[in-house]
Formats: sequence, structure tokens, C-alpha cells
Amino acid sequence: MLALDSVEAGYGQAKVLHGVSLTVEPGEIVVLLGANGAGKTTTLRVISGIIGARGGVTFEGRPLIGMAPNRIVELGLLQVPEGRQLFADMSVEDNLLMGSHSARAKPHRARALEQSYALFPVLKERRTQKAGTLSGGQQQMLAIGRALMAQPRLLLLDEPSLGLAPQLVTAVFEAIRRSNESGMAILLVEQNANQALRFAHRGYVLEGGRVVHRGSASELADDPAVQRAYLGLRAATA
Amino acid sequence: MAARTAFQNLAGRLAIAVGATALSLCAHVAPAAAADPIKVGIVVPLSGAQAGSGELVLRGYRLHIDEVNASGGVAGRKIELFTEDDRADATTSTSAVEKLISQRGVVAILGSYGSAPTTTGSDVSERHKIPYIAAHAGELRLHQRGLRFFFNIHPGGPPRDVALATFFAEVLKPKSVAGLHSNQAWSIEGMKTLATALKEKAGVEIRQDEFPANTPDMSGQLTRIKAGKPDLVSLYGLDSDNATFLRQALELGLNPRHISVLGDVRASKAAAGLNFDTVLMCDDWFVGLPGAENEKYERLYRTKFPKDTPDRFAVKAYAAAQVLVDALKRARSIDGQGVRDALSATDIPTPVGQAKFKEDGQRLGTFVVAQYQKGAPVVVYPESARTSDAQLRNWRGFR
Amino acid sequence: MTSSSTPGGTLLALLPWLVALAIAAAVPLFLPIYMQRVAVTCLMFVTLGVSWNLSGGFAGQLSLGQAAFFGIGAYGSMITAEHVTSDLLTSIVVGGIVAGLCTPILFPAFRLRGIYLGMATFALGESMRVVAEKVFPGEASGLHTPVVFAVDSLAPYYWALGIAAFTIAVGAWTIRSRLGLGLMTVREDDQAARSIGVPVALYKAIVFAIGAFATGLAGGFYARYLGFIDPHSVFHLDHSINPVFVTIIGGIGTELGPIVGAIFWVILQEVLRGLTDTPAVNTIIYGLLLLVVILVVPRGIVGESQAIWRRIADRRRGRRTGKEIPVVAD
Amino acid sequence: MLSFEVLGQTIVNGIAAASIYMMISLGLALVFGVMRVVNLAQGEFMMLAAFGSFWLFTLYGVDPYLSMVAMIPASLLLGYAVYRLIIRRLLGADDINQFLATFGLALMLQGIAQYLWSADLRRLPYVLPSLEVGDVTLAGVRVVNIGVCLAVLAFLAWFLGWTGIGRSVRATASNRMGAMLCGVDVRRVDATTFLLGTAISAVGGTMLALVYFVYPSVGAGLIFKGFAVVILGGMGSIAGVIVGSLVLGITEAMVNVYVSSQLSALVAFAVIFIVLVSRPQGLFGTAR
Repeated sequence: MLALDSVEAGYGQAKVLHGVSLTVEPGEIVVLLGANGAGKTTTLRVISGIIGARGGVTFEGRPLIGMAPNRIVELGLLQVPEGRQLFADMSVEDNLLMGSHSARAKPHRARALEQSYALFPVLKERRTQKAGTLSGGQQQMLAIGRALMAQPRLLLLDEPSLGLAPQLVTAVFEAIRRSNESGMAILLVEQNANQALRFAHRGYVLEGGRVVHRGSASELADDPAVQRAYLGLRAATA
Repeated sequence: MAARTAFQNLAGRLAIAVGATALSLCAHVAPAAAADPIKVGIVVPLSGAQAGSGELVLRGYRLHIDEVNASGGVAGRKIELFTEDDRADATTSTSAVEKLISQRGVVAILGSYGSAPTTTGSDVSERHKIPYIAAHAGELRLHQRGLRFFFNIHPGGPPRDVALATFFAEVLKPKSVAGLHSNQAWSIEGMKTLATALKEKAGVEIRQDEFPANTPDMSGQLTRIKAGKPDLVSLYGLDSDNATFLRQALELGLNPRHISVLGDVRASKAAAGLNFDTVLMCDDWFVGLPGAENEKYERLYRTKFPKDTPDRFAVKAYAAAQVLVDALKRARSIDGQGVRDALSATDIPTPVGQAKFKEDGQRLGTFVVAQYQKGAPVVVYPESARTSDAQLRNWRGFR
Repeated sequence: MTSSSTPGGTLLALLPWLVALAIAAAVPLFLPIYMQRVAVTCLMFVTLGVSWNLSGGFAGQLSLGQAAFFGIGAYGSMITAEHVTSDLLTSIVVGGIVAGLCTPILFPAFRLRGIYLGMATFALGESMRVVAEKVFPGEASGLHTPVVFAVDSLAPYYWALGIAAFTIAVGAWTIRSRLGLGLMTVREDDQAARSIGVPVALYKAIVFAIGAFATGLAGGFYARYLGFIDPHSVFHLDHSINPVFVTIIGGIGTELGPIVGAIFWVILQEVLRGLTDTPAVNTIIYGLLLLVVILVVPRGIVGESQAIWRRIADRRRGRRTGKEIPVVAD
Repeated sequence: MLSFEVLGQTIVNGIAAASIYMMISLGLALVFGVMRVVNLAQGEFMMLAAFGSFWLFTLYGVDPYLSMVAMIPASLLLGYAVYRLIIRRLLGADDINQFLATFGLALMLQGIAQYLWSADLRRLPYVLPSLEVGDVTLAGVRVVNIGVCLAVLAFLAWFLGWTGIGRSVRATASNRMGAMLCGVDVRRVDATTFLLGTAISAVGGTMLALVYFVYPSVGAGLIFKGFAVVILGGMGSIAGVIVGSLVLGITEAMVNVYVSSQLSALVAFAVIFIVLVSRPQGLFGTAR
């Protein structure tokens, strides 16, 4: 469905990705692990067309590099970015409606809004409130809800659990799992590797802009090197 | 073959060009022959906010000089004009005058529009001992500098202010007067003189108000004046200010018995569409002023610019050019000193009245009050120049 | 312009400047009087540009209100000349000092950056003009002092050259001092500069005061040179915009930029004056130049030449710069 | 002097001025809000439209309120050219460069206008009867101007609040990256916003021609009033523009009548300086 082949990218002279290759198949949840600065967010930005890159990025066989971000969204490839990128001074409902901006999502707008509200009832309660006044967890729900409004076929999630209380993290992951069950593929970037691996089908580990490990979720969870690097602290505290 | 011909052609032209240059160099070195043109410089604003007025001043100068040249020049010598733009700006004016004198070698400068460029321009020309004749600069301080090579066609403010005050006191007899002047020095000075004279002659105080010159909006000032319900409003401002005043006075319902302004209200392009009837105006010249000199000026102007009404900036410039040509004819030598001496002895008729300079270089002049009646100005004061009686009904506003 | 620690090295670094100064000193001997006046204008542009470049270019503090200091300097020197002493040097220096002492009016604006600082300083400059027009009403009742220079005197040129050379020297010293290094960190980021111990407010105050002093000197000289000033001419917006203009054309943040920019612009203006008698064309060219320089060669004449020179040098050394990865901002 | 009539008249004068200030500030605020570009040439769009209406009336007798509408498509053509050739390249550029490039554009347009039509001050000779409300006189054209201004505000409220593209404009202004990730073609939003600002300024140009002088640098004088309004209201805030314009217009009128006409020219500059150094986010902006 999505395939990255030796992608190189960076900002100005500073190169961040040195040849990243990965794939996401339909209906899969794939997790991208790595330390800060490993290039996870940059990878997602390349896929969404926010920054340019060299190498191959294809979505259902279609090359994405050089395509404008709005056209990529039209293909059904959506990102819930790091930091959520909500429209803080617009209402919750306007934020959700912005999610179905694309031509392919617009006809299903009313139904999608219903679904989002069903998934996150708290958003319905606060539909006229400004997005900037929501709590962190509610904002994360709104960000996911907004992305779901676009009827994505592949959802890119950047650190959805960042800064959330544990019970909210569970709620967010639950919502993601439900979306996946309805057929949506998911590429997830997480620092909370423990939880992510429990929940994903496959995973990749990025280090210094390169893929250093790959495999099924259970393989990675059992890999001693991965354990040492990403699960160690969690394992010790758990 | 064709190429060769072209080459020969080019070579021939080059030879001619070189020869001509050499000749002109010789001519330059040779002492001035009698048929050499007399060089005269003009500095006027041709860009910036005063460009429009500068353009008219330039018209006036050219109108007379072209005529003199067409009829053979001065003692067989043509007058050659060099024009520089000074943007009505004090700094630019100095380099413009400098360029005319040191680069072009002019023997006299016909001056700018406005007091600031005239001040600095005449300073430079004084240092070179070249006469500077101003056509439109009315400030008192210009003549308090002790310059010897500075002459001014403009008779200055006080004669105008006193004439106006006398007219108010003798003819209008107003009970309450509002004075509105721009923030420029000439305007502040003028209003002060007017107020003093009116106090003296009629015992009436003028309530004064100020606005920035060229303002597009006087509604604040007019609101204040309207509350005072004066029966005469006297405005001291630029042409555009006259137009703004009349228009906004009408819009805001300010309708005093009499309105008096300086210059010709119709002069500003901003005055289009206004009805001027009964508006009083004070100046030293108006269209249709009787006298042979003015008839000639107006005839010339209408021939040259058939679409336009003879202009009041142009007429002063025209008079300045007349004065210069007259001095050139009388001068013992065509150089700065010779022309200066001749200028100081000037005594000729011009469209704006007799031209005769005081010790300080300012022309002695008289002012008249005119009124728009049925779309044209008629002179209503003083008695000696009167062509019609003043109509004392209220101003009506727009057409 | 690398300076070396050895005295001989310093002298060697100074050599090109001294040669340039000698050439500049000889130039007016070959110019007609009118062109000398043009050259004086050019040197004033150099002074204003170099002093603006200190704060605007090297410290990244966009000031659009230098006309305030120019005007204050002009009035300072004229009032001194009228009431205290007509000595030229004294009155000009007083003009500079008064302008420098007025720097504190900028203090409240120091916490602003970029365009906001630009607008605040612009507002300040224009306010000064309005206030001056109120205090000293315009036109010829501006201040008038007896003219100092004879008609064909070369003195104005050398005065202007002296002020320009002084400003260039002070500027060069400033950017090589600790102050200059500190200011370059301020240009990148106020916060970061503060965190590494740069006294940001003090440094800004000093660099603005130096600029104000030099601008005030120029204003003071201008006033005495002309013998006449009014608020309209000395507080004119042009004195705020022209320094920025010549610096941008020449190359912002480079030492030679304002100098090259000033010479280029003055010569271009004279050429244009010869070609057309329609003054609006001058305005059009001014605007077009600004637009083209910023969109096409934002580093200006000097900055761009340096970049080209560096590229040529790199190629000669056989070093190959890697192709930049395209970054799409939107 | 402190009579009710004078006060009432002064406030009305202030509101009439505010209606013009709003027209230039809306363009500034929209473009800044969405693109973070300060467009100094906004005033020149107004100036060109003012000349357009002036000439249509002077040469062909076209009613200015008709030519106001005709100016919109004309200004869109110019606005699109300016957007493609200049503004788009300034996205994300240095403050100084944005400022100077648009300043250069402003000067160029002024120069062209001066070349074509000279620097003369002109006035569009068009009048409507005045209205008398008690002792307050309302100039006809100013009343209509205020009406046009309200219509523009109503249109803008509808456009931004009730249309999809309007929602995209608000979203892009609020969070550019977020809008891109929602599939918004931000370049189209940029162009739309810029053209919207241009069209509003064009309408404002005709309003200007009806009450002010028409001359090449008329926009340059107004742009600083626009800055004062936008800074006072908070950069990029539409509500801020409305309140800011009224505050500036009425304050200027009050200072003019009750203090000094010369000092009223100071109000805008004082507002810029004082607001920037004391509350840079303005009345309606949020701290950034």
C-alpha cells in the first residue's frame, strides 16, 4: 500500500534521513520506533509531502514525492501530526469539518461527523468551544477525530500518547484499534514502545536516519537489542 | 561590396563627428561672439507634491522667453533656457542651482515655487553673484537676509493682508469672523497681520484655527467653526485647501454669510464640480484684469494653451521673465553683476502691475479683491480697479 | 577583511582602506563643482548607510526611524551655531552628541524584533517630524545661519569624507570588538544571546547610540553645509529609508555593502537624470531596484559578488558542494 | 465648545474616517493573518482604484458607486499578478525583505501613477445631499461610505463564517501546517485571501476618492493608519480591525477638535509605538 525506498531528506544542508525503506500493507498497524532525532517525524513529513525528499515514496503505486500535501490527502493518506496542529481559535466542530475538506471526504461529511462524535462523545459536548481551550487529551481526540473525518485509507500518527494521562492513552489507542478494525491501515510513530508493540502488527526501528531493525511486533519485542534500547527502562519500571 | 560601403559610410560619419566636436571645442575656447545665446537657468518643482504648480510656473517663463526669441532675442542674441527640477525641496534646490551656474554658466536664475527651495536656491546663487528672480515665494524672512542678488516678483504678505482687512471693514462689516490658516509660515504670518489690521480697522477679533497644508479633511476644524456661527470665514491656505474647505463646508452645513480665500478657487484640480459664486478672493491678479499687459498675456496664453484658462502662477512667472529680459536689454554687461544692477533699476509694466523693486529685492505691489459672479471672477475692490459691486448674499455651494 | 594580531598584519589589513581613502581624497580635484556636490551627497549616504548597517545589518535590529536622529543632529548643530558658537567642528559634534543622547527614546522598543521594531521606530521617526513641525513651523522660517563654505571650496567634500571615514572606522572597530560578536548572536536570537551571557539591552543601546551619533553628525554637517533647515527636510522619511535602501542594494551585513550601494545609487541617479527629464521614472527605478534586489539577489551587490567569488574559489580547490535536498515550505 | 452637537458631529466624522481605515486594514490583516506577509503596497491598490473611479467619472461620467463594482475585477487582475510575481516568493522570507520588497512595489506603483497622471491633487466632483440629524450634519457620500463599509463587513462575515473556503481561510490563518495536513491547498487559500484583500482595498479606493484627494501617494499616507489599526486590533484579527479603526478614527477626530489639528496626525504614530511596546498582541490578539 505504502512503500518507501531509500528515502533521503533533510532541512537545508542538514540531512536527517539517510536511506529509509519501509512498507505498510492494507489493514496493517505498523509502528516506527526510535530515539529523539532518529528521523521518525521527518519520515512522516516526507510521506505527507510537507518536505521534499529524494528516493522513492509510493502510495498504491503512485509516486508521492513532489506531490502537493493537499493532493496526498485526496488520495486518502492522512497524518495526525506531532503537536496536533489544531486550529486553536476555531470551534471543535469547525476543526472536525476541516478534516473532511478533501473532495473524496466531503460527500460523507455528515456521517463522518456522527462517527467522530460517537467515537469521542466529549467532543460533541464541546462542539462550540474553541479548540485551544480543550485539555490535552481532548485535543488529541480532536486531532484523531479530525483525521478520521477525511475517511483515510492510511493514517499516520505521530506520538499520539505524548503528554497524556495513562487512562487517556488507553482510550486513544482503543480508538485507533477500532478504526483499524474497520479496515484502515495505520503507521504509528511512538516513543512508548511497550504499548505500541503490544498493539501493532509489525515495526521498524530507526537510528540516525536509517532502519536498523525490522520485523513483526513480537519479534521486535523479543529482540534483545531493541529491548535494551527502547524497552529497557519500561521493562524495568513495569 | 555592401559591407564595404557600409564601412565607408560609418567612417565618413565618424570623421564628420570628430570634426564637429573639434569645432565646438574651438568655439568653446573662443571669446563669446555677439550671436552666442544668453544662458538663463530655471529651477522649478517638476516632481513631488508641488509638481503641478511648478509646471505652471515653467509655462509662464517659457511663454515670454519663447516670444522674445521668436522676435529676434535680446540685441540679436537668443535666450537659451536650462531647466532643473528641485522637487520644491531645500536640498535639491541647492544642487540644481549649483549645476545651472557652474555647469551651464547661466547669467541669471528664474526661481522656484515655494519659500523653502527659494531660500536655499537664492543662497547659492548669491554666493556665485548671479541674480535669482523668484516668482512665487511670499515669506517675509526671504528679504531679511540682506541678499543683493535676490529679486522677488511676489509683493509679500502684508499688502495683501491689509487690503483684505480694509475690504472686510469697509464693505462686509462682519460681526464675528473665523480665520482658518494652514500650518505654513507664510499662512501663519498672514493671518496674524490680517487679524491685527482688522482689529484696528473694525474692532473685530478673528477666532483662529489651523490645519496642515494640503489636508484632505478639515471636518474637525469646520465642526469647531460651525459651532461659533461666524458671518465671515477667511481662509489662508493653498489652492487644494480652498477646494477642501468649500466642499466640506457644504457637506457639514457650515454656511457663513461670506467666505474669503486667497488666490483663485478654480485653480485647483480638486475644486472640480464646485460652485464658486459669491466666494471672495484676494490676489494681485485675476483672469480678465483690465490693462494692456494683461490682455497680451492672456491672448498669448490662450493661443499656446487653447484648452486652459490663463493661470495665476504662470502670470507671475511671465512677469519675472519680462523683468529679466528688460534687464538684459539694459544691462551694461551680460554677466551676474551687470544683470543685477539693471534689475535693481527695473520699472516696467507687467500683467500683475508695475514692476519696481524695493531695496530688499521685493516688488512693490497692490492687491485686489475679486468675487465669483455667474462663474467668472470680477474685481470688487479697491475702487480704482472695481469692475462690479460685491454681491452680499450667502454662498450657495454646489452647482 | 580578516584582521591579524600582529601589528604588521593589522597594517596590512588596513592598507586597502588607506588606499581607498587616498583615492577618495584625490577624487574631487578632478570633479566639476556640481559633481562635487553630488559626491558630498554620496558621502552622506555612505555615512547613513554604514551607521544603519551596524544595527540593522550586523545586529539584525531593523530601524526605520533614523530620520529622527538626522533631524535632531541638524537642529542641534544649527541651534548651537546660532546661540553658542559658529565654529563648524563644535556645532557638528554637538549635533552628533545630542542625537546620541537621544538614543534612550528607543529603549522601550528594544524588546521588539523584526518588523515590529521597524514599525515602532518608524512611528517614532514620523512622530518626531510632526512634533518638530509643531515646534518649528515649516518653510523658510526654519533655521537659517550664515553660509560657511565658499562657492568653489573643496572643504565640504573633505568634511563629508572625514565624517564618512570616521563612521566606517568606528563601524569596523565595533564589529570586530566583543560588542560586535555579541551583536551577531543577538541577530540570531535574543534569548540565546542572553543565555550565553551577552548583555543584550546594553549592547543594543550602545550600537544604536553609535548609529545615532554618526547619523547626528551627518545631520549636523548637512545643516551647516546648507545653512538652512526646516523640519520637513531634515526629519524627512527619506533619511530613514535611504540608508536601508543603499545598504540592501550594496549588501546588508557586509562592511562594504552600504559604501558600494551608496556609490552605485548616486551614479545611477545622475545617469538617469541625464537620460530622462521625467522625475517619476526615478521613483519607478528606485522601487523596481528594491524589488529586484530582494527577490533576485537578496545579498546585494557585495554579498552576491562574495558568494560568486567563494564558489569560484571552491571550484578551483576542487571541493564540490553536495546538492541541496529540496525543502518545500508549503 | 463642549456642546453636544460638536461632540456628536466629531464622533460622526470619526466614524466616517474609520470606514476608510477599515478598508485598508482588512486587506492588511487578512494577508498578514494567512501569509504572515506585511503588504506595504496595499495602499497603492487603493490609490489605483481611486484613480480608476476618478477617471471613469471624469471622462465617461460613470457613477462612482457603479465604478466601485467595476474596480473589483480590475483589481483582481492586478492583485493576481502581484501575488504570483512577488508575494508568493516572500512567504517565509525575512521580515526586512518582505517589508522592503513590498515597499519597492509601492514606490513603483506610485511612480507609474505619477508618470501617467502627474502628482496633482484631484477630487472626484461627486456629491450627494447631506442629511441633518438634529444639529449634526451627515455628508451624503460619507453616509453611503459607511453603508458600503457595513456591506463589506457583512460579506466578509458570511464568507469567513459560512462558506467552506472561508473556513479554510480561517484554518490556514490559525495553523498553516494543520491546514495542509487536512488537505487544504494553502497556495489557493493564499491567493484567495490576497485577492480578497485586494478587492476590499479596491472598494475602499472608490470610497477614498469620494471624500479625499486622489493623487499618487495617497495610499502611502493611509497605509500607516492601516498599520496603526492592525497593530491596535492585534495583527491578523478581523474583529480587531473593526474596533481598531473606530478607536483610531474617533480618537483622531476628537484630538483634532478638542486638542490640536496638528497633533491629530500624531495619533496613529503614537498608537503604533505605544501599543507595540506595551501590548504587542494588540487588543484582540493572543500573545505569541
